[in-house]
Amino acid sequence: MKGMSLIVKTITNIMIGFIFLYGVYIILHGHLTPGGGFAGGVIVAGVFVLRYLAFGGSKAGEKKSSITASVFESVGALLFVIIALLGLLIAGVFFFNFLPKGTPLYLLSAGIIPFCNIAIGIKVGAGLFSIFLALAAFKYIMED
Amino acid sequence: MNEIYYLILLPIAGGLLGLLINRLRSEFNFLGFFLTLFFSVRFFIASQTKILSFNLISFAGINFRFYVDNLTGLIILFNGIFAFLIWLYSLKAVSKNPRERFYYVYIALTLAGANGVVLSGNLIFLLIFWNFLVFSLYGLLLVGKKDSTFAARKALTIIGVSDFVMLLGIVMLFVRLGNVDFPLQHRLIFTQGWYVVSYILIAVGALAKLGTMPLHTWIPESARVVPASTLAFIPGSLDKLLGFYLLFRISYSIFDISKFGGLQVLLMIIGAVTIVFMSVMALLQKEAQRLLAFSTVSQAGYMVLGLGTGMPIAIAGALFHMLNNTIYKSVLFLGAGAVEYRTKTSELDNLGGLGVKMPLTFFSFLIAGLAISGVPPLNGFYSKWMIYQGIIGLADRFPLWFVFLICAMFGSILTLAYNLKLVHSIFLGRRPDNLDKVREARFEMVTPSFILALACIVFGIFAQAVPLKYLVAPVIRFDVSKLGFWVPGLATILIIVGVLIGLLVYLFGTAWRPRRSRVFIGGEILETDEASITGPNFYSSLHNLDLLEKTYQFGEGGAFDFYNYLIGIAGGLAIVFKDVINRILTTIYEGIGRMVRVLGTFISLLHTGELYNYVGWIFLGGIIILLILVF
Amino acid sequence: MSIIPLYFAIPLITAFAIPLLGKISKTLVWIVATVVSFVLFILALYGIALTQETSMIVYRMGNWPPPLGIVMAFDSFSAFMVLVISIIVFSGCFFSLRYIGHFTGQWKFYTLYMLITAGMMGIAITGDLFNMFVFLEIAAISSYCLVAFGVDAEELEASFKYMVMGEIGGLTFLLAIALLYAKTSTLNLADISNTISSIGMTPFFWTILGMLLFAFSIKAALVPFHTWLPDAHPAAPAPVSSLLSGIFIKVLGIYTTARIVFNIFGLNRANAPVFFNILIGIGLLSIAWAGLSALNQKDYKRLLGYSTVSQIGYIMVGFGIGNYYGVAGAIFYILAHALGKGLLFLTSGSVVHRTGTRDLDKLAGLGEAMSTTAWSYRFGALSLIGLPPLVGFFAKLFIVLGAIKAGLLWLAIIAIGLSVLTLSYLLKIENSVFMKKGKMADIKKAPFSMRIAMVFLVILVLLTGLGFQTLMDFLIGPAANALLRGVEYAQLVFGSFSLNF
Amino acid sequence: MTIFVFCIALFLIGLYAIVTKRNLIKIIIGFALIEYSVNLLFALIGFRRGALAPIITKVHSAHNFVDPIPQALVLTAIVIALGTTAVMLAIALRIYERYKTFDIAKIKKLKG
Amino acid sequence: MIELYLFLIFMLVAAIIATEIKDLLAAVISLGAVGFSVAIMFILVQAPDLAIVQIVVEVLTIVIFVAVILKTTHIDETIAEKFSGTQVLATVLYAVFAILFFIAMVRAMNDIPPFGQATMRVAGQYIRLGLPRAGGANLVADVILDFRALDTLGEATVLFTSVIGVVALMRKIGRRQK
Amino acid sequence: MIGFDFFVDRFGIFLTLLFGFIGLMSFIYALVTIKEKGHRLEYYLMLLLLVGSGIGIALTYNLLLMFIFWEISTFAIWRAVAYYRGDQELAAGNLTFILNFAAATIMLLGILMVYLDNGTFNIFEIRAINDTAAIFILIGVLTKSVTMPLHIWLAPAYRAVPAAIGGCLAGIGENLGVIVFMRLFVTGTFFSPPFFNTVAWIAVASSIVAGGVALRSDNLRNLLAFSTISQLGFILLAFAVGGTFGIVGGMLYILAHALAKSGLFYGVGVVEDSTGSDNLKNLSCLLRVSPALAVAMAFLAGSIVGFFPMIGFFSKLSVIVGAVQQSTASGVGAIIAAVFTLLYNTRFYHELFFGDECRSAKIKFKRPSYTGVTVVFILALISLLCGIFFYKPMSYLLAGGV
Repeated sequence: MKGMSLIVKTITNIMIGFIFLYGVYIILHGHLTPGGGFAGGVIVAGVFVLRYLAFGGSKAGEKKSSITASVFESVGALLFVIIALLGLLIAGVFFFNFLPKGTPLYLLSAGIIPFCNIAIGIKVGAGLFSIFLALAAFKYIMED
Repeated sequence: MNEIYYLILLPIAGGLLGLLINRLRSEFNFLGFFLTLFFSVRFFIASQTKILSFNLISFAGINFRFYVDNLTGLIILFNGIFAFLIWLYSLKAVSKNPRERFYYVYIALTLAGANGVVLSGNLIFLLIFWNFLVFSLYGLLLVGKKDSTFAARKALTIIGVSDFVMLLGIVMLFVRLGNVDFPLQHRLIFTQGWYVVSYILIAVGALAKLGTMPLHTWIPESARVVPASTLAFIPGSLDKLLGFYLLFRISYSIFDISKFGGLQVLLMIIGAVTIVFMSVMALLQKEAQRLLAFSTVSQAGYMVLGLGTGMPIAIAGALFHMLNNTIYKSVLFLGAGAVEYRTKTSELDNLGGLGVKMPLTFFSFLIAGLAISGVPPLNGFYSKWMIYQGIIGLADRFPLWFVFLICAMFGSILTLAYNLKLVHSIFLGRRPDNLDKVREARFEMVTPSFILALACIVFGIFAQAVPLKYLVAPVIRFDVSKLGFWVPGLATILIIVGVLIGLLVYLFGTAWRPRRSRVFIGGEILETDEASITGPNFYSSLHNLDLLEKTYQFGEGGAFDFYNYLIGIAGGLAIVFKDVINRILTTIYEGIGRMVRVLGTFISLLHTGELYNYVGWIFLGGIIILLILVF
Repeated sequence: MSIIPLYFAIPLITAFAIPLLGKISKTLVWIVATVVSFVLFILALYGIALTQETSMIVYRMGNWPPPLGIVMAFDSFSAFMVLVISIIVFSGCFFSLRYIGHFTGQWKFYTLYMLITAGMMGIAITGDLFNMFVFLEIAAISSYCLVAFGVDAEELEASFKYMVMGEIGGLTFLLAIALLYAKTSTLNLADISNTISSIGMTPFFWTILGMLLFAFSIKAALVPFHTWLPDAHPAAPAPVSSLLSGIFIKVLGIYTTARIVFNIFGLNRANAPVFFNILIGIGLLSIAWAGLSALNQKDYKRLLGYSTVSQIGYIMVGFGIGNYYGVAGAIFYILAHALGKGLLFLTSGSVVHRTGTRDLDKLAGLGEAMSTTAWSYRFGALSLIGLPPLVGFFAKLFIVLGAIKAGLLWLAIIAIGLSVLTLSYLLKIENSVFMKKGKMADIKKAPFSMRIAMVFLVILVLLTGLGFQTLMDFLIGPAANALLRGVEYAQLVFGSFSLNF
Repeated sequence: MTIFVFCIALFLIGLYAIVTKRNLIKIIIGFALIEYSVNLLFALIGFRRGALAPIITKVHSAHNFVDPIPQALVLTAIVIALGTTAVMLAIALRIYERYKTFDIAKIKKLKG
Repeated sequence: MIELYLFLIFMLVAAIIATEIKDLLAAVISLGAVGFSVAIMFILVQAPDLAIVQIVVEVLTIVIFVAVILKTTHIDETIAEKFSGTQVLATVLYAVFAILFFIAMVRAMNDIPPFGQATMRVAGQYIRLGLPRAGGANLVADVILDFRALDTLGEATVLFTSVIGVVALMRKIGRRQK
Repeated sequence: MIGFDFFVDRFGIFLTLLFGFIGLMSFIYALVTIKEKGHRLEYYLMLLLLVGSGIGIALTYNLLLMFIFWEISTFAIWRAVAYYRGDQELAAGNLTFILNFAAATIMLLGILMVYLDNGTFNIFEIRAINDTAAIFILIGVLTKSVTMPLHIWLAPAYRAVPAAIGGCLAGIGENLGVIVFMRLFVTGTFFSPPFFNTVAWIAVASSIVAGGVALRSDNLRNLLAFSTISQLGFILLAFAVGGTFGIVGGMLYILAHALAKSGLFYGVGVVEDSTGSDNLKNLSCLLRVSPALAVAMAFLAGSIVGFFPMIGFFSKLSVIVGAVQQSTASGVGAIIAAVFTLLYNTRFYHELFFGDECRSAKIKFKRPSYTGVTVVFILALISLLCGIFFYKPMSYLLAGGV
């Protein structure tokens, strides 16, 4: 897929960082403000989508990014489950909020919730980008 | 009383050993038959003085027991004699048959079975041996010409069916009485319908054995194809003995038929009809063995008739007639067999003038023929005479008694007629050229018939002195003095004188110089051959009699053939069963199968593969759920 | 440490890890998946042992008491379902080694396979309505993808149709959850049960129940909601077909229905005869309709698909009878059908693997060439037909016993009479594939791993049949009692001792 | 209550699209509509007049919030909807490639 | 809350347009209109989390839709075709079902608490316990990541599933050639 | 519900010995006739299953266990019928399996009703069987022990089955139904005269009609099939009328029929092997092929008909005594059936071994296997010995206590 016009590319270049940052913010403040891992993750995915739409991609690049996305998705998901399992290991209860709750209304609060948000953010961002890549960019993802 | 076992086991042992060790067959057979005969005689003698019965085993309410009285002894004796004589005769007569090996076994088995039947003192025990005889009969009939199988099948079918009928009768009796030992202390009087039914059913078995109409047809059928000895043995002698025995047993040892007129009349009708029709049939036959077969059936009619009267004298006459019949019918069959043995044919058309060539055979044949025809003073006359007397004695009970008498006498006349025909055709008349080299039959074959022919004479002339006194009277206690005005001794002398006079007249008149004259028809000289009336055509003119003609045609066409009816009815039913009932059932099953398949196809067609169709179904389900649950 | 969450956590972790492992080695993925499913099997057995001691194990997620947090309510029925799931998953997984070798993208297959396992496990043990929906969607979406895994035209078509119908059901379920939440203001099943008993059997009650029945009937593929199944199940790779037909629809459709009807809505034949008669009616319709359709099939797996619909009808009839025998029979039938149909689909897999076709007209004479497969087929089919002493017979036996006991002799006659249909269509495969004389040149035996998987199920079919008394005592009976307890379920969830430590 | 009924209407429109439209994309759109309607219904159910969004800004503020549970559920539901839509689209895409059409009436190789 | 009704009516109209319009792109845009309306309504019913998620998801959905449509065709050529018999039947069945379902729903709606008066039996506990026990200020986050974290795990798994599924489905060939 | 629920009584021992012997004969016969390499083992397996299930049914007192054996035997029969795997064989196998299975399911219903009424599967503890249950069970019995309206599977099955197992089918498989009938209804405490009368009449009607069909059948195996149906009518009649004679007669009949029919089946198998035809219209004068076979077959056919030196006579006699004890009419019916038996057996035997074409002698044949003929001969001999020493088995059974 070829990229779009120069204007789009330029603006994308400028905006992309801000959007990414916003996504990260949404993820990190998920337990304090509206939004959370999922919304933030979608935004992060949006960054990549935007970048891809604006600049296009080579076949090799697509393959590489899809693999990367897949790895990140797995890692995110594993992270989430591992947090849950840590509860099981530490307190004997699955999904036990084993971390200290911290000060309410501050970033470092609510125990595992922020970490869960981060995991979900990674997972969703990578996953949705994978979907996008699969459906929109690749003609097909060649196997093996 | 080991002799009872010997009587049954010895023939079997002899026969089987002979079969297994072929080399020593004759020896074993001889031992078997002879020893049996020996024990039979001993047994007969013993039975004259005591009546005995004992249980073999008994379970489930059935006593497997032996019962021995005078009648038993008598029949055993005759069984033994005939078996021995027939075996003797067969040694040469059957020797060329490929299945000869089995023939002797069957003879032996038949003897054993017959002895068993007679010895058994319980109807069910009797039935066992009775059944056994079917098998041996079948085997015996198979030993014949190649198409004897059909006759065997026919015999098997008829006897088998009648056996089943008899079995039913016995079982009914057994179930009702709980005990079918005989003789019963109190003979059953036909007070209940069941008794009548079971009597008739058992009688069917006995009559089938005797070979009365309508169960006789296997006899003439097989007459064409089996050796004469077989005929002499089974339908000629043993069957008569056994059939009469059983009929006698049920009629007078278990039931008391003389107290029930209906059954008497039934038996008498059967007897009379058999006599007349079978005599007519015999009259019109053109083949010696077949003629004799009809004849033997016809004679059975006398026994049934005699038994049916219920008069002691007639019963004794019937018993006597049975003995006589076995004797002279054996002679006739054996004689016919001897002729066939030498001439290789038994068609009357091809025979003639053998009297010179085979004088001994001729003699015994003639004696037997006269005896069977009831010519005094031979034994046949005597027994028939007793039967007539019995019938006459019924006059006060049955208004139509004379009908039976007429039938019996008419039958007697016919008997004479066909015997003349037979004798003439075989031994007299013109001898075909190809028979010039015929010799007298072998010694083994002649001896039995000669002995029996002598017996005919003895039994006739010394009827009161020998057979009635020693054989019949112990069985049926009747008053010999009631025999009426017939004095056999005197009569014999008179008859002998008359015959001598007649012979003299004949000899001096025409015998040496036969009168020859030319025969003209329409001015043409006719050759002698064409003009002479051959034996078989003696009674050709009878064909022209309307009634007889029809009867004969019916008879030849199988109209009286029980077998044909049976096969026809069974076949018809089978068609109904197979092509209607079974077909309908099959169709129903197939229909169900087809319906299921059609339904499956239809439902399959509904699965169109269209998504909206399927979604529509889902909504249909939703509608149903909503309608039922919510509304 | 309680093992309850492990039932879904282990396959989930495996699923998440497989994309990473898949980059390393394909066989490794299979080994991991097989080991994991075997571990699940062991855990399931342990779970059975656990439920022998206490009738209900309540596991509180995050240590929140019900109805605040999500709880796992693990009773005998759940334990039973978990066991059956693990059996089928294990055999299918073992079978896949060579079978999936044909396909591209193997690690994706195993990922989806583990996900569907996790989803089913979750449904079977969860005590929360919405959680159930989520697990149901996990399982459902995995199944959609697995059905289309071969990405041939028919498979995609089947998958799409399946998805459309399945999602109609799923969304109806969601709508029902919404309404139920609006009314009861809770999502915990036990809590809903408590609340709903105060509502009484109003039209609202019946509407919700109707919607749930509608949704689950689609998932369970009961006639007339069944049309996706004969397309979808044959389209999937054989181990997946085995899984889908064997256990998937039962967890998604039957287990949920039973759980909700008996334990949550507290229905029984006495207080809701109409509803139970509907179950019976749908069941009978399924048996007959799908059975007749199956008679007309020319495709190995499609026939089996219709057969599944037909067999599910029996389970529904069993639940519809509603007394102890009926319910026990239905539960037994779940096991019997899982083993039997799982086995049959595995045989179809090995036949397809060796011959490359599923057309009954083209297949012939494999009875000698592939004797293990043929005998496996026979055992599976005979078990389904209900030939003693195989397990299917006893399942049917109890259903019929229940029907007679409930005074529904006509039902017993029809239900058992219709098993002749089962026999007829299963014989069709037996005849045309295994017994008919014909030339299929150079067919080799099924690969070793496939045979092991099939023999494993055959042994189970035999053992469960022969040991049916034991099964009834330790597995089926308690499970049936768990259902027949009715709303007592709620007290157990709230009041029972929880095994968290 | 009326507002709920509107949601149901949307639900039925979605169903309508599924059952009457023969284009795969339209069918997927129908699903999307149904999902919206259910999500919306959920959210509406949890609404309380005059209440605030369930986000605590001060530790000891008055707790007059709308119901947070439906929101949590809808969040999940939205994601699930996204997942199903993506899968459906992927299948539709592949079907188009195989059958060269989106017409469901022509996609019926499997029948009987 | 008249605006809710207005939006709902707008949504209905847009939904009908989305189903009936011939151009698929236009249909997707109409769908987007519905989706954004939903997002706005989420805001109106005090659900900012949902609104955010709905917006971003809607964007992504539409992007995916458009991507698919661009790869295939954007004309719905079936729209004008005649209904086949089975389709007519299905439609009729649908109509009956819809009417019955609608009536049933209307009756059911009478039974649930009216709009704006949620019962909040369990939710009240969440609000009370959320901050002290779970620690998150965003109660929705508390619910989805602590009280009902399993749902979220499930949700993530669903997404994971669909990702793997989509990737699996987009393989060019499904089977190796022998 | 179920356990190792077996007991041993005289009937059981009797049947066990019989089935074992029939199985042994089948095994010997199969050694030479079953030659398929591929699934030869399957034949032996099915033989074992058939014998085993027969013995199981004979020895168990648990109804459920009985049913299990019942179905195992159905399975074995199915495999055996479809053994040759031609289209016809498969169709026959299907029909056999489907019909038997359908009937068995209905029977199962009956069994379960009995269970629910009595709370036990133990046949000794069953106190009452209501009529519906009895009829249901009867349907299964009638199908397995092919009786007329439910007989449809037998003829195709006989045509399809290998002769080796056909003998077993006739000797074991079809007796199972009547054995169950005896165990459950006759020796139990259940008694309902109308029921038994109905069964008796069904048996008689079936026997007569099947006899008629056999008379018209040209195909040897068809003939054997309908002959079997006809004979099983007798056995069923025996058990239906009950009583000492009925039961002992039925058991004896099982013995007689098993020996004779399996012998005939092997005989027909030998004929087929040596001439390649099984149609009476193409066969005649086989006496020349094997006289020993002819003799043996004569004994066997005689046993079927019920002539004395064979055991068939006593079984038939006992059955008829039993029947007449109950009602004379059924006895008459049995006699009519016996007449049909006589007719078709004579026809079959004659057309096979003598026949019209004997003169032309145009038949082609290869020498029959000695083993096959020996097996037939042994069976005939056993029939004969049993008949001569009839009081041994009979008193053994009588002592079994009815």
